[in-house]
Amino acid sequence: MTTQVLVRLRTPLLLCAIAGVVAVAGLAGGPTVERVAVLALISIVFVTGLSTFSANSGIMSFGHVAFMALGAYTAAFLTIPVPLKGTLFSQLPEPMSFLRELQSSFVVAVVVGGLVAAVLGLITAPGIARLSGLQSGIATLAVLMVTYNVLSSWTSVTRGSSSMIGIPQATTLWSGLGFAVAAIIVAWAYQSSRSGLQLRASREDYWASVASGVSVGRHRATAWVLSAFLCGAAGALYASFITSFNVSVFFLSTTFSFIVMVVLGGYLSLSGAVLGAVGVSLLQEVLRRFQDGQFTGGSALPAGVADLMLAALLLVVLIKFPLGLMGSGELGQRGRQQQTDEVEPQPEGASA
Amino acid sequence: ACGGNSGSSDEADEIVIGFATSESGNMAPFDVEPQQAAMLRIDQLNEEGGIGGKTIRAITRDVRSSPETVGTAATELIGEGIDLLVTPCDFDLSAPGASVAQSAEIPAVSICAGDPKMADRTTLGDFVFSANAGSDVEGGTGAAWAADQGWETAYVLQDESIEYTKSAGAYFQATFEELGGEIVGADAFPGGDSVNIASQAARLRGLSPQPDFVYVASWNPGGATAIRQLRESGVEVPIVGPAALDGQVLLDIVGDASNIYYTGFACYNYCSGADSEDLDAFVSAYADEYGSEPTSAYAVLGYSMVSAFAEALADVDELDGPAVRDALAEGEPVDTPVGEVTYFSPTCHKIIDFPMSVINVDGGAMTFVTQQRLDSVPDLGDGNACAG
Amino acid sequence: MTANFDSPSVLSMHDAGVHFDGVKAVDGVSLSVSRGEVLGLIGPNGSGKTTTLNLLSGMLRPTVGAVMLDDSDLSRLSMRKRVHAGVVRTYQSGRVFERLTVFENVEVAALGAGLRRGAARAAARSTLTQLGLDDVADLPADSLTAGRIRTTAIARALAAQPRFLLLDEPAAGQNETEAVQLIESIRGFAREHGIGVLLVEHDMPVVMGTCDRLHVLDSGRTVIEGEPQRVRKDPQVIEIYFGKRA
Amino acid sequence: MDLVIDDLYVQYGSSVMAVQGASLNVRDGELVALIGQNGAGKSTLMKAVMGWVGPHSGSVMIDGAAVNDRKFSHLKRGVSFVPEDRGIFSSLTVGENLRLGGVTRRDKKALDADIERELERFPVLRKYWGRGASLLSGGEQQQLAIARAMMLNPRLLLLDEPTLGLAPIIVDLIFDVIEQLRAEGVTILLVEQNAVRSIEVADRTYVLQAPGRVIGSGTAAELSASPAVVEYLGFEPNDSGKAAS
Amino acid sequence: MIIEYLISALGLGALYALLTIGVALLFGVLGLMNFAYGEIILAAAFALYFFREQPWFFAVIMAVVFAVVVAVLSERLAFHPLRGADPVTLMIASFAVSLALQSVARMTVLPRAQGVPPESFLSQRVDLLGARVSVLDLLTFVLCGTVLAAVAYVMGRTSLGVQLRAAAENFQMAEALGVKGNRVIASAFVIAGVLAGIGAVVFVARQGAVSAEMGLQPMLVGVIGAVLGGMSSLRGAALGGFILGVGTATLEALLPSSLIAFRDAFLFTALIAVLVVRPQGLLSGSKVRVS
Ligand SMILES: Nc1ncnc2c1ncn2[C@@H]1O[C@H](COP(=O)(O)OP(=O)(O)OP(=O)(O)O)[C@@H](O)[C@H]1O
Ligand SMILES: Nc1ncnc2c1ncn2[C@@H]1O[C@H](COP(=O)(O)OP(=O)(O)OP(=O)(O)O)[C@@H](O)[C@H]1O
Ligand SMILES: [Mg+2]
Ligand SMILES: [Mg+2]
Repeated sequence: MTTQVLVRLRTPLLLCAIAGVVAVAGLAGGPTVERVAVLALISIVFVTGLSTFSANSGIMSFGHVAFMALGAYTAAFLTIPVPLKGTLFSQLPEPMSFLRELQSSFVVAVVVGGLVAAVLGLITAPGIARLSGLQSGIATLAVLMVTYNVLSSWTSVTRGSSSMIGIPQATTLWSGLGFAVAAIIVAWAYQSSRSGLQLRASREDYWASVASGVSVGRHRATAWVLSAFLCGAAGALYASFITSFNVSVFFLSTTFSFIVMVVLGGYLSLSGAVLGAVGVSLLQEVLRRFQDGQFTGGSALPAGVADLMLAALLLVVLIKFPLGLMGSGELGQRGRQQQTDEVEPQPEGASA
Repeated sequence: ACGGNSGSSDEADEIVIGFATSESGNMAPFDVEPQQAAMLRIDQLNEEGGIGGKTIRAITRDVRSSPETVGTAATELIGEGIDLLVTPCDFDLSAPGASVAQSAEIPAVSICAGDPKMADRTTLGDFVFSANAGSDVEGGTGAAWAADQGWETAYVLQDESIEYTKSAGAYFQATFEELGGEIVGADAFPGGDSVNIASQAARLRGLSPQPDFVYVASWNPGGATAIRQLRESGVEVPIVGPAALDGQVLLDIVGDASNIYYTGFACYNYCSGADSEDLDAFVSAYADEYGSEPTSAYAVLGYSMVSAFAEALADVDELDGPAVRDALAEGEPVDTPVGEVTYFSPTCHKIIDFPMSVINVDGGAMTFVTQQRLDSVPDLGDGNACAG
Repeated sequence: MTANFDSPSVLSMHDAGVHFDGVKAVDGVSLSVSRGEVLGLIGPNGSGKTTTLNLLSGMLRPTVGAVMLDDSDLSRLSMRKRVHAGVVRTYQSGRVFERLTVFENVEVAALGAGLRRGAARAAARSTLTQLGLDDVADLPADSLTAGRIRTTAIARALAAQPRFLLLDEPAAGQNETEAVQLIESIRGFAREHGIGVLLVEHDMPVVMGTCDRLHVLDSGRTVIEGEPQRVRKDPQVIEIYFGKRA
Repeated sequence: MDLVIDDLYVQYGSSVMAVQGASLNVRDGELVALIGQNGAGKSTLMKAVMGWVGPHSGSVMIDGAAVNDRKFSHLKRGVSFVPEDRGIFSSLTVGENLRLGGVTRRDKKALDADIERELERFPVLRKYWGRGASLLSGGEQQQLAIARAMMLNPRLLLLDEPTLGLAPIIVDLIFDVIEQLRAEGVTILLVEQNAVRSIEVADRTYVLQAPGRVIGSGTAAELSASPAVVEYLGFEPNDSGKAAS
Repeated sequence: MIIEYLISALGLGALYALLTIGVALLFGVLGLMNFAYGEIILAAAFALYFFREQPWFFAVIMAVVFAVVVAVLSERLAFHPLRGADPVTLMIASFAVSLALQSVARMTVLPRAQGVPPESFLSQRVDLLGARVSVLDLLTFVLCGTVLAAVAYVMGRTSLGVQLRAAAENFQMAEALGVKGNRVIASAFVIAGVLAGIGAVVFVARQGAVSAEMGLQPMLVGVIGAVLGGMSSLRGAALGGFILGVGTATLEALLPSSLIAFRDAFLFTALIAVLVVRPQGLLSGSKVRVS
């Protein structure tokens, strides 16, 4: 019995260790590497959040960046120094003017950022609970569209398309690591919880899960709200690291780059998400340096090659491993990882 | 572009400028030409013996239109010992790089950001500059020119998509009213890549009497599309717009439409009538170097920016950050291909008196109308440090 | 396992009917299953057996008639609520949770029935033991052979704490020996926990050997209900179902 | 049509070797049955004959030509297959499924006649002609799958559990059809769970044991002579049924 | 005013319907939610820009050719090796294709937005019931109707449609029955390419601009319209696209200018509401039994 628990604990331990390695690399590698490492840790927080919903429900969400945005804006409201807020939010409508006086610590901002995102999660949960498959994917996209549109147009509160500035830099390697570890533990705990197990059953077969008495909607909603919280926290961490941000960050291109991480690693697996986040962050940095000619002794690659290579890599991985590198398995667990077995070889004659 | 030769050379006789700009990604069109023009100017200066005897060395990093990468690239460049950081043409993209520079006390100059905040020492910090006039100046200049034409009533068609367009619209409106004009109506559209302003056009056409002109506060290509749709739906009055409409693409999109004006940075190759030897020289030098002429007037901003650096740093011996910053902020007039321009002042880290070129689009051709300068930016109460 | 013996004792259907695009798939059928008995539902292909099962389990709502659990009307309850009331079904095609382990497959059903974690694990473990699936408990379900996948599906249904179990062709694709073995273990389970079983099956040895009563459908209508041996000899049933060879 | 399988090994993915060294042959005009427990590798063998799974080693030859050769066309050779999951196209109607069976045929008149023949045989298909095939009941789909396979006028017919989910009376019908086809000279390889009956109708039977090994073959009498086979099957095959019919 | 609004709303609705059909076609038969559809449109739009000096008709033909080539290439290189993969994998692969095509376009032919001058006969207006209606709007309408009818005919009435659906559902079985699977599936991409080409012609005629990012908007319209209308029914998809277009135009006409920036928020809230009430979309496609 206890050995079984230990075996199950291997996954979160290994994942936390990976986050630890990222942090140590950042520590050892100088300021540039440190930046990349912190961003990678923030990505870990985000993708564990995304994967809490996607991996367990099997529904790919395009909307989680909306939660990240709310987290970031919340952190901005809570941590920008009061005097600066006075000028930044001079047009704040009366009922909200208390925001101008608010000031909180970094950790509180991250938690509140997560909570605010979770509120949006709660509001949208009834809809998400009812929808499956691509319809659900499109609904999550709609959540992003609405959030983005409101954030970029409600100028008096959000400063619209104008940047948020002056957020004190508080996310460091250590706090990033701390939150990444916390996020991994939360995500793993949910995945092994009874709600997580039932949700994964519904991912495998909706009708069979209903016939087993699983209330799919309730578990979907639970995972959705929890993942909203984690992604909101990631947003607050992001804001407190980058110190100024613009609403345009929280839109499709960011959504897609997170999806690339999750899908490369394996979108049905928490380990896949974490590995994907670390791997893609690393790859991005390597490609960036490649493109700037840092490896080739100054002869820079044509601009844009990095994007192209990333796309090509994604495609190749998908063709080789349709469910990403981890498939639906977890690090440290026995059993299958990528299942290529299912793909029966094409008869040679067929492609003639 | 220049590669990153990070070989250690003698600090004293070298000025190192780091470019953390977008060579790829969706913001690349805004950065590539100004940066190439800047490189051109650097080469020219080096041939003439550098700045105050120091040669200029440029290091470039492609930030791939991503704000996170800007910060990383800036960190890396500062690690390599640059004296001055050049950030992208866009405020939002510049900001993460500028903040890194600010904390390292290295001046960061956006190559052409038009957002007034870029010039405000209190927002990102006192080491942050923009080598452009800004949307406030552009909106104001458009209003000043329109008032000079004797036009009294204006209609504003506001593109809501980005800060630039919103601020250009707001400052146009304020300046025009300050100058005695009247805004007889305003409408808005969401902007972006898919523009459909049929109903806005219908509302405008229903106005009687028609306004003297319409100010389209927008950018390309959506702004050009909006103008095309206005004309197609039968709106005949003159149309005025800001510099972001500039470029060959405007001509292509609006086709044969006429009576369109915008306040651009310069009038060259695809535009005629400026008759400026300096501009012609710039264009041909650029074409010689890169094989084709610049496609928008943003290029000249990059070129002039390096001239401004040269002017400011000519007498600076110690290249430490605060010294460079103070030298930049001194505000000497600089000779540029479009005329004399005062870049920065101790309170306002951008250009106010930029001689905007009013350009007329008519029947598929662009012609230079006149140069227009704005005396001062009106104060909208939004904390614009350069106002008043 | 906590079979609750003082809970409902009869699952029944009264004059229930449903039609699709004009075809009356089930047309005024009444039947009932008591706890502890096995009712066989047979009939030609397309006679409405699976549809009847769908009506009982809540996959479909009857357009006329009612589904009752003792005196309470289940007709408007969702499938999930009916599971909680003790009416559990299997599917003709197995439908296991392929990427979960066999143990998890069964645990989910126990959780779905409302058991707490510890109780669910215990229930899952004992169910697996009874059906002889212990050795594959930690394997993902999709790595099993077809026969064991089917057994897993049945184990899952048993773990959902059923009072009534609706089985759709559980023995299809099994050879005689395997089929009889499987049905025997279901039978034993049902007896032990007092479960009423509705068995849809075409495999005659299985049907004749297991069922207490047979209910025969044809074109959505009841043909006859009664003792297996009596039904077997009914000329109409032979004509429409068993054929000459029988 | 001659089907020769020689020392065949088939592997799924990198670990599962589902068939290990099976050799069997079906001579022209013969009805051969293939029986064995769940997971013995029967379906895998069928798929290997169709070229759906490649042989790891060994060979599958039809009339002397290797089936996994690029140029081999099952269609041109008249090979027709009813797979165990039926292979019904659920996005097509019953009629479309049936017509698709004859998609390569140019003789539209004759095709219509063949369709008519199957509709006579399986009246339920006529009843649901225009309906989505996935809406049919399990047994109805099975009938559709068999009817569709007949559209090719096969010379070699591969049937994987054709009576799965069918009512006894239809099972009889299917066996009648099989015998009728044999009488017409169609070569048939039949996989069945109903071992007694398969042995009964077949000229010869192969007994397969997991993982895909032939442990015995021949007529009922020959099979009952092998203790291993009898033990595996759990009963002693005999010819009585066949003699009776 | 009202008639003008109506015409412009109907015109936009027709354009959106046109864009939606192509997305729905590939989804309905192949289960492929094709994010690269936008880049197929981009290819066509680029042809319109590249051949802008040539006669308009020639440019249109080249646009369709370009779109078909890109569509078929994407099938060969990306979707063919992924045959039978799950819908999410396919969707993400299409996204990778989209990214790749976009960055190629940006690196080579379209580093920045380019204009395509208006075709004078399209921008003409005719008087209809006292309103000035553009030839372009009328043309969009006719095109949309024709295309919908043609695609519905090919998919529903010809053997190609049947073979296509069969090959998409179970490739091996279809091939065993004599369907030339690869050829048939490629033909679906050809049709989608033609649709994208036609869509691009109308889209570019309205916008006048061509840029590497331009595919995003039409792709979103297509995907959202298809889901809204009911994913596997072509008529439903066309209806979904149409409603999306009319909804957009109506919001622009009705919203006060202070709220116009929130147009998308209203639109997408409505979309969520519709999906929650009717998860299967407005017209749902074929039913599948659970058993
Ligand atoms: N959702 C549906 N839509 C249309 N027709 C249906 C639907 N479900 C069932 N039918 C029809 O109703 C009839 C009864 O189907 P059902 O599946 O209940 O038969 P069955 O008795 O289980 O047959 P089998 O023994 O072949 O499984 C069949 O003719 C079938 O085609
Ligand atoms: N796609 C697959 N991937 C991996 N293993 C497989 C696959 N298909 C079959 N197998 C395995 O190969 C072995 C043989 O399977 P096969 O389906 O050929 O058996 P069978 O004799 O047809 O059994 P049944 O009577 O249950 O149909 C089994 O152990 C099965 O688990
Ligand atoms: Mg049935
Ligand atoms: Mg089999």
